[in-house]
Parts: sequence; C-alpha cells; structure tokens
Amino acid sequence: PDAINVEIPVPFQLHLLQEGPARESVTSREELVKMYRDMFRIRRMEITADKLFKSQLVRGFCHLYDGQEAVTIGMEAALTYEDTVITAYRDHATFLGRGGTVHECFAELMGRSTGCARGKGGSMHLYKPSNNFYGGWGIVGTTGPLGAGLAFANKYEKKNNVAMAIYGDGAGNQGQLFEAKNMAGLWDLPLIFLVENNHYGMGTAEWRASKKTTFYDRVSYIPGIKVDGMDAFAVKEATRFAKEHCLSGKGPIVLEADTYRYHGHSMSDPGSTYRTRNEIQGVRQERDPIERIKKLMIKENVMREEEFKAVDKEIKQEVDDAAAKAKDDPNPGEEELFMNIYKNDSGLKTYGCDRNMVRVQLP
Amino acid sequence: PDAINVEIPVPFQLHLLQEGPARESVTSREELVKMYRDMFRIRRMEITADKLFKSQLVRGFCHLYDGQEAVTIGMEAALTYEDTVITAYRDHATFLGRGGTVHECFAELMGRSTGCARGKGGSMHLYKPSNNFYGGWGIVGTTGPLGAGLAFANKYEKKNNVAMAIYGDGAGNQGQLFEAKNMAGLWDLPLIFLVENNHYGMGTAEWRASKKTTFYDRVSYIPGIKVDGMDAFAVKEATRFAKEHCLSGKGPIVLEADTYRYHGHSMSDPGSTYRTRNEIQGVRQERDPIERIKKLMIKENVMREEEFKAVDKEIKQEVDDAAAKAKDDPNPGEEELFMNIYKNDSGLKTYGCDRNMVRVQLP
Amino acid sequence: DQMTVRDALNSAIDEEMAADPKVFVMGEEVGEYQGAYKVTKGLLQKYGPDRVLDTPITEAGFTGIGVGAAFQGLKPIVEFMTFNFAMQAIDHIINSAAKTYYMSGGQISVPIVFRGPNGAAAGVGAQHSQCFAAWYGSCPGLKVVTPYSAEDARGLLKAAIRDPDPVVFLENELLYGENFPVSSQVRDPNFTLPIGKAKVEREGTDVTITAFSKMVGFALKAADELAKDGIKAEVINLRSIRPLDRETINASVRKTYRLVAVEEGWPQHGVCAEVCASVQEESFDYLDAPIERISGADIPMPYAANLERLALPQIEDIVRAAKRACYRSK
Amino acid sequence: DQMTVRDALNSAIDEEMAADPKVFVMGEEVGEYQGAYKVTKGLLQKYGPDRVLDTPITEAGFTGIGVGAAFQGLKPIVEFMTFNFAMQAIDHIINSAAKTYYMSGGQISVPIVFRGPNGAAAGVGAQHSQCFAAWYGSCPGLKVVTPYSAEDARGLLKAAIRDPDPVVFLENELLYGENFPVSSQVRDPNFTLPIGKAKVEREGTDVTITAFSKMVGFALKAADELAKDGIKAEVINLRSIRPLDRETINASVRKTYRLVAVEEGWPQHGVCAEVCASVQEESFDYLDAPIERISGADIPMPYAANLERLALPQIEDIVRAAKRACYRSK
Ligand SMILES: Cc1ncc(C[n+]2csc(CCOP(=O)(O)OP(=O)(O)O)c2C)c(N)n1
Ligand SMILES: Cc1ncc(C[n+]2csc(CCOP(=O)(O)OP(=O)(O)O)c2C)c(N)n1
Ligand SMILES: [Mg+2]
Ligand SMILES: [Mg+2]
Repeated sequence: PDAINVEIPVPFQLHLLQEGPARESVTSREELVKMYRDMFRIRRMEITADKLFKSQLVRGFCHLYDGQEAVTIGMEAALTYEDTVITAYRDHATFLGRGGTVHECFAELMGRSTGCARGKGGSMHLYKPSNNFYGGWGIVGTTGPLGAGLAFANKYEKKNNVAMAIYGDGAGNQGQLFEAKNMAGLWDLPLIFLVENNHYGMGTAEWRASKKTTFYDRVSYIPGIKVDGMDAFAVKEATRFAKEHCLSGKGPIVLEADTYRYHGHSMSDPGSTYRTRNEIQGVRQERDPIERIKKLMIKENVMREEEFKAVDKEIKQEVDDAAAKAKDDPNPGEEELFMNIYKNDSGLKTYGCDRNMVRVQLP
Repeated sequence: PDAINVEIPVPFQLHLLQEGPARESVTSREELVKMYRDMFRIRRMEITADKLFKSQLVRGFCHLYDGQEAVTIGMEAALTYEDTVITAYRDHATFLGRGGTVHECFAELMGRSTGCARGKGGSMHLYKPSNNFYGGWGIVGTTGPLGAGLAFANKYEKKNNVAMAIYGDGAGNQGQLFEAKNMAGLWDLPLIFLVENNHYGMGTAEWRASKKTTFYDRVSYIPGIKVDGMDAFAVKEATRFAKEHCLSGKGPIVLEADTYRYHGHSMSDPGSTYRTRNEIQGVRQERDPIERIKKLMIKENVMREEEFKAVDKEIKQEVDDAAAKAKDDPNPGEEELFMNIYKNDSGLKTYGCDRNMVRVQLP
Repeated sequence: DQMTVRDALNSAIDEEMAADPKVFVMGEEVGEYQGAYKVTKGLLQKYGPDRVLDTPITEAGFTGIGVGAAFQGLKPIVEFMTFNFAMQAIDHIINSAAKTYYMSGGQISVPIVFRGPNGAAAGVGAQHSQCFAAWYGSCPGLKVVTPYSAEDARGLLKAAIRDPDPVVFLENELLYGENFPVSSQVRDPNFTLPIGKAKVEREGTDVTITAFSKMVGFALKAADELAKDGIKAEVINLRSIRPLDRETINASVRKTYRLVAVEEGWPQHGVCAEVCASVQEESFDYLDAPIERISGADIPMPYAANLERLALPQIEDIVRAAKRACYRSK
Repeated sequence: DQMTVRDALNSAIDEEMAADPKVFVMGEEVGEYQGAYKVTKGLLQKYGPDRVLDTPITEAGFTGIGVGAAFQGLKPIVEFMTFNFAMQAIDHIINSAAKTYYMSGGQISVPIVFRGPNGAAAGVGAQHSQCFAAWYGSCPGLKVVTPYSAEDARGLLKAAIRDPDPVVFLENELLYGENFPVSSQVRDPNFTLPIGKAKVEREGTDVTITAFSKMVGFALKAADELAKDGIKAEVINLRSIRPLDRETINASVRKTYRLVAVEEGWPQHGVCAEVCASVQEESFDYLDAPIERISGADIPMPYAANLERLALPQIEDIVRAAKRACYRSK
C-alpha cells in the first residue's frame, strides 16, 4: 500500500563478490520520516555541540559528525540493537543511532553526572551497552580488533547477530586492522568492517596517507563493497547485504562508505587549510544526505515544505532543551572520583594526589 | 669461455608485474664453487651449532637455518655489501652471507668476547654493520619497518642501493608489515621485502595462521614475485630483478622464497609433532638446495665426487676448528657489563644488582 | 605431595574452563602445539578449537579481540608466549582493557586475564628478558599478580579468571618445572587466593625481605644463610603487585625495623622503589636503617652467561644487603 | 625577553636541521598541517618534503622506520601527536632503539629523538592523559628528558638531537603557549643543556621540592605560598628523568632535611617513588620527616572538569605536604 521504492543511483563497487546489494530499496512513509528526523537531529546536535564548545561548556576534543549522517542512519536501518557496534571518537551520532539521547550526549560532553558515562568519559567515550554499543574509542585503529572481539563473542554465544567495527580512512592503514582481518577471516567471524571514508584523517587527504586509496578492496581474502555514504538507503542496503553475508557463515566483509565531514577534524581545526571551501560547498550542495532524503520525501509526497519547517523547529527545540537541561545538570559528585576503577574492588585501597590526605578504601 | 647457463625450472609467480626475472642464469665455475662451499659451510655450521647446544655450550634460543641455505646465498649473489640487510632471529647464515665468520658466530653463541657482538647479543643478535648487516632481531615482524628505515636512509643519502627486510611466513601477518608496506609504497623506498616462507611459524602451518597463504601478493599496491627458495639461482635472479626494480625508482617489491627448515623451530622443538617425518624427508630428497647445486656442478663437470669429498672435509674441519677456537675463547670481562649502554655516557652513573656495592661511573 | 607450577597453572585453567563455559584460551601455539611451555597441555583435546584458539603471531590483533570479547561478558585467557611480545599489544591492555570500566562510568567491565612468562629466562638476551611488573603495576584499572609457588599459581590464576576486572598474570619460565608441596586444600577446585594480599613465607624478627616470583625462592635461601649468622629474616612473597599489600609489608617492618626489597627487573621506578617509598611514608619512625634495594642491574640483559649472572640478583646480594641493614643501627 | 615553549622547540629543531643535514622530522601532520600543535611550523617550507615527512597514522610502522634510519646514521626526530599513541610503537622504542647499542656490543648506535606531548592536557579523558615518564625512565639505553621552561625546551631538545643515543623527549601540551624569559645565551644556536642534570630553580633551606614539566611551575607557586609562612622551599626542576640527577637532589635534601616529590603521573612505581627510594638510600640520616609524594590520583583520568581537577596535583597539595614535612621533626 504505502511501500515506496527508492532507487540507489550510485552503483556499488564490489570486491570478491559475484552479486551486490539491491539497487532499489523498499521503504515506507514512517521510515522516511524517522530517517529524516534522526538525521536532522544529528545535524542539530552537532551544530549545537559546536556552540557549546565555543562557549566553553565542552572541553578537550569534540569531533563532529555533520555531513556523515547517512552512514549511521542507513546502517541502523538494517540492524537491530542485538547487533553490536563499536566506533572511534567521532561517536555522537553513532550513540544516537544506538538509542542514546541528545541529552545524555550533551551531558557527557559537559561532564555532567547525567551523561551517558556519568561525565567520566567525555565526547570520545560514549557508550550504550544495553543496546550493544560499546563506545567511543580514542585510539585510532583499535576498533578493528575490538570489533572483531565483539563478533567473536556473538559467534561464541551462537547469537545470530553481526558486529560492526567502524573506523576512518586515516585509521585504515593501521596494522592492527590487517591483523584483525586475518583472524576474522580465519575464524569466519560475523563482522562488518565499516570504513567511514570522509577522505581526510585530520589534515591529511587520503591519497597522502594511503598508497591505495580504496578501503573495501584492501585485502584479497575478504570481500568488500563500496557504497555512497551520503545515501542512507545505499548504506542500508549494503549493510543488510553484509549482515546476510556474515550470518550465512561466509565470514567478515568490508563496507566502505564514501562520505564527508563538514566540520574540521576537531574543534581546534578550522577544517579549511587542507581543503577548499569550494570542495565543502560542493558536497553540501550536491550530496548532502539530509537534503537528498528531503527531496525524495517531497517527490513522494511524504511531507510538504511547511511540514518540514515544523519538524525542523520541533527538533531544534528538542536539541536546545537537551542542551539547556544538560547545562543545568550537576557535575558528578566527588565520591565518583574513586568509583568504577574496579568492578570487584572490595577491600582495595587507592590514593588521591595527596596520599596522606586522600586514601580511599574502595567502595 | 667458461660461462655456464643454469636453467630455473620452477616458474616465478608474478604479482602486478608484466615481466619477471630471467628463467636462465649465467654463472661461472668460480661462482658455483663458491656457492657450494658457502652453502655447505652453513649446513655444517648449523649442525655443529646443534651439537654445541646439546653439549650446553650454547644457551637460550638457537634457531637453525639448514634447509634454507639457497635463500641467503642466492640473495647475496645479487647484492653487494653496500646494500643493506636486516633479518630476524634465524640469522646465523645471513650473518655468514654478509661476510661474518663461523668463528665469530660460534663465539657469539657461546657468549665469548670474540663473538660478533662481544658475547652480549647471543644467537638471535648477530650484526656486521661494516658490511651493512643490521642484525639479528628477536621480535617477530619488526624487521619490516626497520628494513624500511634502512631503505629510507639509502634513499635519503642518495645511495644507489637497496635494503632487504627479511621475515618469515609466521611474521607475515604482523600489522606493522602492512604499515611499512604502505609507507614504503608512498615514499618509493628502494626496499625488498623478503619473506622466507618455510611454511611453519613455530608449530603452526601457514594455512592455520594465514587466511591467505601467499605472501608475494598480499597487497594490491606493491608488486611481488614468488620464487623457489631451494634454488639459489632462482633467488639470485629474483633478487637481481627486484634490485633493478627498486633502483629504477619503482619503489618497493616483495619476494617470497618457498623454502624449508630441516630443524625444529628452536632447540626445544623436535620439529616433528606438527609435520611428518615423511614431509621432511621428501624435501631433503627432492629439493635440497645443496644437493641441487652439487648435481648441477657434476653435470657441468665443475667438480667430481672426490673433489666434493675433499671440499666437504676441508669445510668440516674449518667449522670444527672454529668451534674449538670459540670454545677456548674467553668470556667477556666483567667490565663489559656496564659498557655500551650509551654511546655518549660521559658522567652518567649506573647500578649493579646491589646498588650499594656496584655503582659505576660509565666509562 | 608435590605439584609443579606448570601443572598448577594447567589445572587452574582446566578447572575454570570446566566450571564456566564463558572461559576460553587464546594465544600462539596454545592449542595443537600444547603451549610453547606446555602450560595449556591437553586443553584443546578437552575443550575443542572453539575454546582453545591458536592465533597468528599478531599480538595487537588478538589482544584486541580478547578485550572486545570480554566487553560482552566472555572470559578470555590471553596467553603471551612471553610478556616481551605483549609490548606490541600494550595499548590494548592499558587503553582498551584497564581504563574502560572507569571511562564508561561502570557500564562495561573487562573480565580478562593476560598471562605468560615475564622477566628473564636463561640466555635469551636483551629482547626476551624484560620484567613488566612495574609498568603494569603502575596502571589503575589493572590488577597485577605474580605467583611464586604452585599454591600461588593455582590460587591466583583461579582468582584471576573469576575476577571481573582485567588481570595481568606474570609467570616465570624458570619456575614452570619447579615442584612445590601442595596441601589437599590447594588441590580443591574451590581453592583461590585473594588478589591484593601478600604472604609471609617465613617469619622473622630482624629484617624484612620482600620479593615476588622467582626471587621469593632466592629470598628464602638468603634467609637460610642469614639464619646461620643468627639473623632471623622475615620473607614476604608479594603475590600481588597491584594492589600492593602495604599493610603486610609495613606490619613486618614495624616488627623488624629493617627492609630489603628484591626484584629481578630494572631498579628505576621499579617495584622495590614503590615498596621503599610506601614504607618510609607509613613507617618512617620504625626504620633503623636505609631500605636496601636489590634488583636487576640497570642495563639491557647481556647474553654471555657470566655477564647475565652479574645482571641478575643472586642470593649473596640479598644476604649482603640484609647484613648491611642489620649491622647498622640508628 | 620572552619566548614560548612552542617557539623554543621550533627554533631548536630548525637550527639543528640547518646545522646537520642528517636531521629530519617525521610524524603525523608535522608537514603541511604545520604540526597538530604547531611545533613544526614552517619546517616543511624551509626544508622540503624529503626532510619533513607527513606519515600515515601508523605509529608502529613509522617509529620502526625512524629507528632503522638511525641505524645508518641519520638523525630522525619522530613526533608523536601525543605519547599516548606511542604505546602502539613502544616495542620499537624499547626493543629496537634502547637495547641495540648494548645488544650489538657497541656496534650500532641509535641517534633518534622521540618527542611529543605527554601526560594530561585539559579535558581529554582517560585515553589521552597518561604520563609515560616513569615507564621510559625505567629503561636502560634510553635517555628521558622533560622540559619545563623555554630555556629547558631549547637546551634539552638541541642536546637530544645531537646526542648519539635514543632520547625520549616528553613535552606538555599546556606549556606550549607559555612564555618564559630567555637570555641571549639561550637564544644562541650553540646553546644546549646537559642531559642528566637537574636545575635548582629556586634556592631554599627548609624543604626540597622536586618536580618536572608542568609541575615545576606549580612547585614554584607553592614555594611562593610557603614563603608567606616563612618556609623557604628549594625547588628542583629534574629536567632529566633518566639519568636522574640524584646528586643534586641528595645535596639539596642534605641541606633542607625534608623532601616533597611531585609529579602528574600515577604514583605507583612513579618518578616520585624513585626519588624517594634514592634519597632514603643515600641521605637516610639527613631526613627529618617522611618524604612526601604528591602525584596524579591513582585512577584513570576522568573527563568532568571537577573530577579532573581532583585527579591532578594542585598547588595547595604541594603546600600542604611541604608544611606537613616542615612541622614534623624527628
Ligand atoms: C594511534 C593514534 N594516533 C594518532 C591519533 C590522533 N588522531 C586522532 S583522530 C586522527 C585522524 C583519524 O582520521 P580518520 O581515521 O580518517 O577518522 P576521521 O577523523 O576522519 O573520522 C588522528 C591522527 C590517535 N587518536 N590515535
Ligand atoms: C612479537 C613476537 N611474538 C612471538 C614471538 C615468539 N616467536 C619467535 S619465532 C616465532 C615463529 C615465527 O615464525 P616465522 O616468521 O615463520 O619464522 P621462522 O621461525 O619460520 O623462520 C614466534 C611465534 C616473537 N619472537 N615475537
Ligand atoms: Mg577520515
Ligand atoms: Mg616460518
């Protein structure tokens, strides 16, 4: 009845595969509305995080995801929360995709006790293990082996689920990824390596860091698919295909999502010294993932321009409210300092900076 | 006049190359005699090292090279001492190939002051920097980046020489090798990755450790050649080809030498639990690198059976003498304990186990 | 009744695997080869390849896999052929395992054991002889234990496997084949030792000697020597480097007034330095002599047997230091 | 006349590159991006891409390449974006760089500098805040220096680059932008500081405070505070962690009879523990009070600002400890 067919215009590029994902995706009004809302929410969240940082409410690093929305939203459209996900430090949107809230994210960014890691993690370390989201990792390349470990656990426990190990193009040269790929291959782990290729690792364009600038076909013993990462449905179909591949016992697979980050690498990077403003503008105008879905929805009569206005306004308000609430939330109590060092800490002692003042029997 | 043509029976396998090394090698009586002598010397040295270990004159680890002789001898036939070489712990023969003596090797194995590292290195840490041999490394995989560094230095100094980074099949999955390959590729380093594929990393057959069991074609952006590592001339021609490739500015290349170790991994490994005696015997009978060259020399009337007997006897004596001499050599003096920690150690202090007894102003 | 350290470790793993299907073993040569040092002998045959995994020689990769599996509640035992090779994986041990429970505000615990031989064996040279007790012991979030006897090995390893936090378990190759008397209590499948508690191996009143791993044996022999001269040494087997049992150490020093701290590793920022600092902090007024440190020499490990001997603490070093401490009074 | 630590480091590298064609720089973002923290600003433009190499994010690989290049006599300066990431490469720093001169019996030296920010910055969380002074400082074959001021930064970095041995050079991100007075002598291209010598930053008679890197500034401020109460603190800037200048520290304690050791890193097996052990060994009879350790709290670094502050030593901690030491007498 209200099934909508969405064409995927950019062909998938396949590596060691006879057949690829479907070039047409079947969706519904509900899914389109949800996707739009979810992507727009991410966009607003990241823009607001930028502001919060600039008003010094957020400290340290803050890696924003705007531009890349279609990757996490497309991926989640093909997964369930029983599948496991791990990503690097550019993790705000991934957290949202896994069921986290904007408020929990902002609260974490501001170091509040209501943050998703009780203020102890920070921007790079968001988690939601209840929905199988295992962070949020600051060290480049580590999510490859860690993700393989998550896949290992799924297989060991005979769960019918995949793990997603997400990393960037800059991370893509890290040796431990090759180690993880080899073992994932040997052990047929149900693992999807997802490379978010936004074409820059900090200020380094992919071709300056990689002798080979594609990532889906890096090794000749694991199949891969390159997908338009600005097209949520392309990512959805690729993820669905990849998940089926893994769960049919064929072992790991690599997805490379061709995407783009609008912001600089982190807050100290203006993001415009190593690439032209033209380049950024070009992507915004021609490939923006939110505009794309909006156009589709208008064409398919899912929502009209005024309705979008209303939705946008509503979500802006939601995000602003979340920021305001997080701002007013309390910092973690001082007793938190010595909590969560160990799970089994009965009887252990630890020390504060002045060990003659602060000696704590762990709680 | 006395040029001898040697056919290379096993075809080279090529990766990302239009043309491969020559299938015929031109040699001379002198070269053949030298090769035979050098290989036979290695064989005797290793067998003698085994005995020395069993009579407890050698301690710790002792990784023997017998069976693999053609790799180092073939390689050296195409290199000069201006080219740089680095290898792992199975380094006795590589040291000899680089101009080291049996006596210096044995003395090092026995921890004598006359050893090539003055008794401080041990079996895994032989060096001859005067002939550009930089060791002898105990940590698997590290020779990839270190060798790339040697190649980097050659290029930086505009020397017309290559570096050889040697490692094993077991090492071949180490992530740092992929990191080194990427950078060597990006920077066009004159570097030959030489994989001595003896098909086992300790007790693990290659197919149990590697999703992909070939090494010359591991990455799609660096060319490679697989060569019969039991055929010294095949290795020689492949190395010559690879060196020309590098020095013509085409960047790094991978050589995989298909070879075999007769001994166990190290002295504690009988070497017969994870492979059959039949397998070992088969290689000995059909592919032994010394027998191969001997047959060739007999066919080409270079030496007769009696002459081989005489040469063998002479070399056995040479090796026995070296062992006897090393056995009688002195241990390093106690003052050596605190020497060579730093090159510039003027004025620094250091400590022995009892820091109140032994406090040394470094020499 | 005797047991080797190897059998103690092997039986500990075996029993915990039998008791908890979430426990599995991974590492180089742990399966078909039965362990480079045969610690995992028989386990592949008993528990199959899904629970005893031979890995490629890729420490960073398989350590990360172990840690990731632990996030989801599996209980990996990751064997390093020696801890020297764990340097390739140390980022995962510290940044992925040790810090996660804290960083996640207590949401993700990491029940994993990293084990293998640590420190100097015999004649294996500079790259294969490093002691990592002090490095790992410095890192909050990790627990670091190091057994001496078969009792230690069994009790601590079983405790480590059951523990919900990451435990670094430092063995000593030269102890694997040593036999120790064990009681029936130690043989009981329910036997564990508390992580964080030292053991007074021998009581004494004149000088305290702290040691761990192989050096406990040396300290006990030194105590025998000292007894001949009428000096009664109390020997403390630290067992746990982190948490360090400062109570037991300080209580002993408050009785003996003198302390010799022993380790095989390098001195600077070593375990002895910490013992020393902790005791002078807490028992300053009790000390009758400077605390003595006996440690590995401050050099890379030489290969030659005569130099190697000089580079490692010997019984006579401990005896000499103890006497120096005893013959001095304030 | 003033100079920032950033400019001090930049000019040191610049001058040494100008003086010696064997010196080159490699690391992530050191070239086109001008350095993640702009320490290498302008060098690519001046020396070109053969001598200023942007690397991929592959620490193990490029560190190994640097070490290999040093074997042949080149003098690489390897920048780590922060030392946290050097954990991926630590095997090459220890096993390939530090031990080689010894293992090779003095045949192969490794003239390389590993540098970058170390320890806690502000609000960067548990994985980006570790201090590695004690780890590297434990390892014979390495030299480990850590500057506080612009003078230190210039003099020690120039010395490190000229040194024939591997030097770990630990900077602090929060100091990069700080201005320090510098003399014309410090600006001289020939200016170097000796590796292994501490600097008495402020003389005093009542209590010694040792510190390094950012904590030197805190110690100096604490000394100001203490002066208000009539306590004259002597502040020692360690400058070099290995070799550690035990002479200067002990000489000071033999004058003041009291010691507070300060560091930002974790306490167990830390630099303070070593200072403490060394002083009680050598100056036992001079100590009028237990040596006080002020260090980072024994926890992974929390993100929240209020917790982070509690996790790092503050000036008042140093003041309090110094007073405790002074008001106590034997
Ligand atoms: C091992 C390691 N080295 C360096 C860094 C510093 N660093 C953080 S992010 C980054 C760039 C990564 O780029 P990419 O993988 O493409 O991810 P993106 O930021 O584009 O999402 C670098 C160099 C780090 N965190 N970890
Ligand atoms: C990083 C590291 N891990 C493990 C070891 C232990 N080890 C030494 S040699 C070896 C096998 C290597 O096999 P391969 O690379 O095929 O070389 P081969 O011994 O066959 O010459 C192993 C696992 C080591 N030395 N370094
Ligand atoms: Mg990127
Ligand atoms: Mg092999």
